[in-house]
Amino acid sequence: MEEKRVLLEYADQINPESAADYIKVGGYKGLEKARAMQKKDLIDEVKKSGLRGRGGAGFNAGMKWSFVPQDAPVKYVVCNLDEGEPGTYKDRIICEKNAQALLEGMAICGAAIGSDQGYIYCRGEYPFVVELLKNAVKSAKDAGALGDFDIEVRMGAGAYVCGEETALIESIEGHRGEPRFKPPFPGVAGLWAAPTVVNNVETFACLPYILVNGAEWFAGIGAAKYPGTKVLTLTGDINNPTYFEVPTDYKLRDVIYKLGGGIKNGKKFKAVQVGGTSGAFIPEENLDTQIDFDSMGAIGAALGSGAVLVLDETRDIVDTVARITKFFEHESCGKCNPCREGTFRMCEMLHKVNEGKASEKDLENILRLAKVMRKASLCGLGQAAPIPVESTIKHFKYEYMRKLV
Amino acid sequence: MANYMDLIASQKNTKGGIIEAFHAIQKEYNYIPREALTAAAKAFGMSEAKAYGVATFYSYLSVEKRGKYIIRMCESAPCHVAGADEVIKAIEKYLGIKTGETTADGKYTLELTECIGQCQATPVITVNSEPIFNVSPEKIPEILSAYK
Amino acid sequence: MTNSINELENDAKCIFLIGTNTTENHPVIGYKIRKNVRKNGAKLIVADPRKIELAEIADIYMRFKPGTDVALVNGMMNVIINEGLLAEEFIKNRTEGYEQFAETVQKYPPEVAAEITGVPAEDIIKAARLYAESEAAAICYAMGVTQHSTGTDNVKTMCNLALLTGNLGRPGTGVNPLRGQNNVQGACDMGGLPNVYPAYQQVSNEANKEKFEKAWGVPLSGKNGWTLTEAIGHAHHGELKALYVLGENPMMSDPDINHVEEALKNLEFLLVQDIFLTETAQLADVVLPGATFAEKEGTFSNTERRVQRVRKAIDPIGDARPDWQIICELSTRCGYPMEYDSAEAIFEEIRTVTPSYAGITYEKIDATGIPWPCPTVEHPGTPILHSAQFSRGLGLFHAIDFKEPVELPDEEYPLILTTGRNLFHYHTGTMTRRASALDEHRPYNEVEVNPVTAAKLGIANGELVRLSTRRGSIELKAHISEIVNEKVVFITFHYKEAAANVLTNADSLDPTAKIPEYKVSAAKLEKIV
Amino acid sequence: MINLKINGKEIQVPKGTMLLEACRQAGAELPTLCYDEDLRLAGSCRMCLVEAKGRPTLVAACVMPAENNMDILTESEDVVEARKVILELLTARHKFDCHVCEKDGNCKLQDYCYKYGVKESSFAGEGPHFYKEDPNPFIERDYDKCIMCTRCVRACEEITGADAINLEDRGHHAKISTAFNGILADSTCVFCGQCVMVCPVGALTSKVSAGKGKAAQNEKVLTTCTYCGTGCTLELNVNEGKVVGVTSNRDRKYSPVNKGALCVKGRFGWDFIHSPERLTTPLIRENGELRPASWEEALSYAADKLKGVKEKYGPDALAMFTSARVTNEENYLAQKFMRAAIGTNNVDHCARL
Repeated sequence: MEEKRVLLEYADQINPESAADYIKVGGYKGLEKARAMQKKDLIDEVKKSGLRGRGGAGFNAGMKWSFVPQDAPVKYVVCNLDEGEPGTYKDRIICEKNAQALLEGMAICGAAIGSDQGYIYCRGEYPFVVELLKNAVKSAKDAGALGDFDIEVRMGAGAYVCGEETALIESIEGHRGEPRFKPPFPGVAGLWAAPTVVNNVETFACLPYILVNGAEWFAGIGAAKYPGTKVLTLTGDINNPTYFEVPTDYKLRDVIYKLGGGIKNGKKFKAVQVGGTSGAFIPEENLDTQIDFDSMGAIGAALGSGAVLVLDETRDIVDTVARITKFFEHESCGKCNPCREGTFRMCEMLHKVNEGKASEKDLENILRLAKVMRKASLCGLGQAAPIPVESTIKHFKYEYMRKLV
Repeated sequence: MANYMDLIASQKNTKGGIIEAFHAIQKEYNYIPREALTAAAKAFGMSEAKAYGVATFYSYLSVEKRGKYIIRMCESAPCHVAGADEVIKAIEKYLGIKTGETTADGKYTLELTECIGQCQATPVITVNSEPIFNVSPEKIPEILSAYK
Repeated sequence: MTNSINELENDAKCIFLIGTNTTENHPVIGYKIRKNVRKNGAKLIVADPRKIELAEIADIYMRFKPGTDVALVNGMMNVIINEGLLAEEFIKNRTEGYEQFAETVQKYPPEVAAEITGVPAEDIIKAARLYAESEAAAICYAMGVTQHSTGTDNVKTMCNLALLTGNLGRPGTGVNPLRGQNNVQGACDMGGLPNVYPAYQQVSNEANKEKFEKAWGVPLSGKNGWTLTEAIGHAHHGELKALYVLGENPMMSDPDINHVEEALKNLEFLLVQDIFLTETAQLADVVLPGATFAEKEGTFSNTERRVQRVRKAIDPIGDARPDWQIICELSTRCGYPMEYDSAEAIFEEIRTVTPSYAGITYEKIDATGIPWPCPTVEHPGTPILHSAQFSRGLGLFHAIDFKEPVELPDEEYPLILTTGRNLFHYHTGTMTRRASALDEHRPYNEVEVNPVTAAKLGIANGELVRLSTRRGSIELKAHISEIVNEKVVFITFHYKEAAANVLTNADSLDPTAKIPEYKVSAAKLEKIV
Repeated sequence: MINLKINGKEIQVPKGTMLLEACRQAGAELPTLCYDEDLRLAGSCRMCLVEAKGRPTLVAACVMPAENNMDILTESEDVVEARKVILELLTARHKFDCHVCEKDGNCKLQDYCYKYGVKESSFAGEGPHFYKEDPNPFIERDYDKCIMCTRCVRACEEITGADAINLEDRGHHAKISTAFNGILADSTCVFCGQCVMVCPVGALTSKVSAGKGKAAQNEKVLTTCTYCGTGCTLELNVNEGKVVGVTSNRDRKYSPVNKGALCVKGRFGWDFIHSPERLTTPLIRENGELRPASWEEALSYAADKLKGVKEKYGPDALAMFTSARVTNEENYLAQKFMRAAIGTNNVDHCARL
């Protein structure tokens, strides 16, 4: 099987900052078309394409836009470029290869909801992407490609939780990046309490192509319920640790063995974690699953950010998960009790297991805590933090058992 | 060195832009001096306590003086499985400091970071946000000696 | 207050603070004003010689020269009239005296007011517009307005401003004096004044006199008595022979303490009833131990006229007694028997002679206090005065010209001394200086002095300095701060060790209210060598 | 109106009603730590979680508006388990010294641990340790007891507007702090103690009351503050016949002016009541010195003197300064005394001073 490049079709062939380059390969035609449409028709078109958020929740983009009250005087389009999931860098790649498509996508969203102000919130780890995007915005503005639509680029400062849309909004407002409770959802009261659409880079970048080629074209690519392509980033014990754009009906096994070139150093496969550090660990037996949102959901995993971390047979699962719990302990914002204290204690207990000091009782406590974190945390961070723990205890329990006292 | 008041003033019209102001201050000073934080808080109509809360929330902002070169070692899972632990030890040994510390000469500060999104070339470190790919314990002396 | 406190949090769209350092002297009201500004976006105008805390969040801050209140507000009203921002209907229907008033105000274009007050004309214009154009604007003031030789004029000027813009009788408006003491409102309501019986019934009115003679069963004097400041003067001159002081401390609170001391020592008999051996009690012939608010039943009336319960929590300390019991005992021994079973029994009598309190009972205010007037038991009380008409019918404009304070700085005493309170102490410090935490936190007096003035005098922050006026001098620490300008110094009057009223002037009284000009004395500051 | 089911009971609430209130109306009182009706919602303690059938996660009732057809369970197995785990997480870091804690018996953490049978934490481990002495005479800050409900931060910001404290750091390192984690005296704190008022545990307590009586043992007497003219309602806390502290009643009905908010004087300035300098007996000047006297002696002596002056010089040679600090009843009697008993209108008080 081959890649299917939509977003990355002209990767390395055009200057991503240059609106002129982008226009040469057909750019900004989608926006032109969008602006000629009635808002409702535009939203319907996007709905019809079946485009779903390429971030965490996989929500239908057009549907999300339709919740925005049309009569609000001020509305915002916010791009989430805070891809903090370890092992993920696809949004960076999209920006580095095709930044103008992102800008065009945001402007299309602006046209749909009636907003003339966009924000891109770029993670602090990517200062060079911030520069690139600022140049790209200038180029597009100078070329008149964006019309009245303005885009401001803001830089985060090292907080994974800001990938959560309401935390991201808080951060743009200059606050601590603590998630808000929902409702109200950003579509109703988001940035500076105005209706706000937050989508990630990949979602926005799909829009020009949907507009140009039509909703049906897009809906026909990949999995029916989660159509389009997905950019994946492969890391870990894999021969080709790089990025790929694939249709969403691609199978996990093919990602690893075809595109990824199989396990490094001729070793055997042990597990793969998809969707970044908050994803579930998937054993060999589930490798024939399609990568689309729903298929992954069916095996208790998630496509998430599209990060694919492959572990070979020699890897110590408990050690890896212990490290992952440290990540969440470090990145919890501290607002809600289950996450602030839970990530801390989870990390403590996992390290206890990893150091061979834990008992079966501890393992019970770990599962008890995991369940409550998943059900009781305020935002997705705390809800997802225990997933790697639970999924590995489910699929690789023997690795834990052998470390108990 | 740019005056922090000017740096703050340059962001004054950025709505809610105190974090942008902090970035601008840090770019010059490598940390946020107390007076600068107080001035930024005032400029953005925020209490000093709240501005301090913001500055201490984000890993990349610091209210404590740091070295000229801030070395960050990524320790997220992809780098972890690629041997980040060994690299950290090598850096600590080379600089003679522990993670979180600054060398006595004020030149280097060593911090850990979560994923910096350069996972095509693990393990990765950054020096003043510039990523350096595929590092290994053996390469550390050569890499760091370039930062004088 | 014509209006209620909570309107400052919820209803006022613009608040004009003049001569009130609200966050320190009425902290809880200060919170409410700040909340209204921050949360509801209410506009705030602060006029004060000191750059007080609330000036930080004010839309307009006017640092005016102490004692120039009339000129400042006349300047604002000049703008309001000339820009047509006045409430014509309101003036027509509900006021009188406008013509003459307007004529006087014409003498104060903003440029002239600026010249007198030191506030830039554009700020006066902006403040005038902001106040006049707001849907509901409230004026709040405190002793900064009243403690002047022109105190009465100042207050009338505030009333003029409210009348001119129709900012009376509606929620969020009003002329609102913030009273400095827990029951200063009640003491006035109860007739603790030389010219009125309870509920402000003039003693000089024959009908009133008859009413009270009937109620109290004795003939009464129809002659106005002396005010406190007058009484001190009469003691000095020997016309006052005996003084009964209940819970007051003129040796700290009255102007020119040395003068007060001479006066009190000149008395044949001084009786003091208090909870501590105050500076005044130390001069007494007899001292009677009274009870604190924790040790007795009763009511206080707050600055918004709300009558609220005071409840006994503990028995009086030692042999101390509730003050009402002491007065009864004394009266009985003086040949006029007073017998009440309880504070409530007294209140029941108050109701019969005090129309504004007639409808209030202990039962009704058991949970929530009631703002008077409350004429009948069915009446819910009156949070907002003057909604339909003024007590005199039509609201009266007063034509008021600016007058300079009595004692102006000169070569020898080049600074203006102004006095007041800080957050941590209360009045003469009788209670707060003996409250362990408060006194630990703020144990000594300080003089606030501008950095420029301090530099000129070679004074360092925290240095002990001498502050003098024509009356005397005190030594205290310098606190260098831009809260005051170069020409003004500020001290509090809480500290007996460096008592502010050693310095103040007993001769600069307001002719009507007899209030001393605490806010303006000519002073000099010296380094102690 | 919204129709929903709570614990099987059909109820109707106006649109916009939060589940917390809806549950209350249905007779189910939910536990809360971060919720405070006067402060903006946080939704962070997660104690008021309820199960909304059909939803994958539990919902925090304080921040979730009631929706039509919701089917809510307030004490389901999952809900109770979540509350227990949260309590165990909090107790894992909480310094337990209830026996000497000022809040003993009046502590929400204690109450909920009791209610949910949390005896010890399954998650007890290391720290964090945040205690740092704050040298001020008013407020004890023991963040080793803090449960991070942030009510203090919100009260400081929203009630008082002092903005002295906020959060520092993040995750489990997060703590309540002034700018640069300094002391309150160096911050914008005005020591109003609103933070003490809203703290549900023993993290913030009054230093003035320390050791004088545990909150739960004190009798509370509702009264009116003795300081400025605002007329704030407060509660004198009485223990063994002594005033040992001041708290406030936050019900508008009982605290119409201040709704519980006080200033530093009202909340912490009460111990003059028991000052050793209090006058406890009448005094009479004899040979230039004041000496103790009985009431009978002092009153008779004073009355004789007053009568003597009146007889000799007439009633207008007498005057009285009544007080802006005593009660209405006392002021009434004072002026009545001067007018009726003495026969002069020479009565005034310090209204002007």
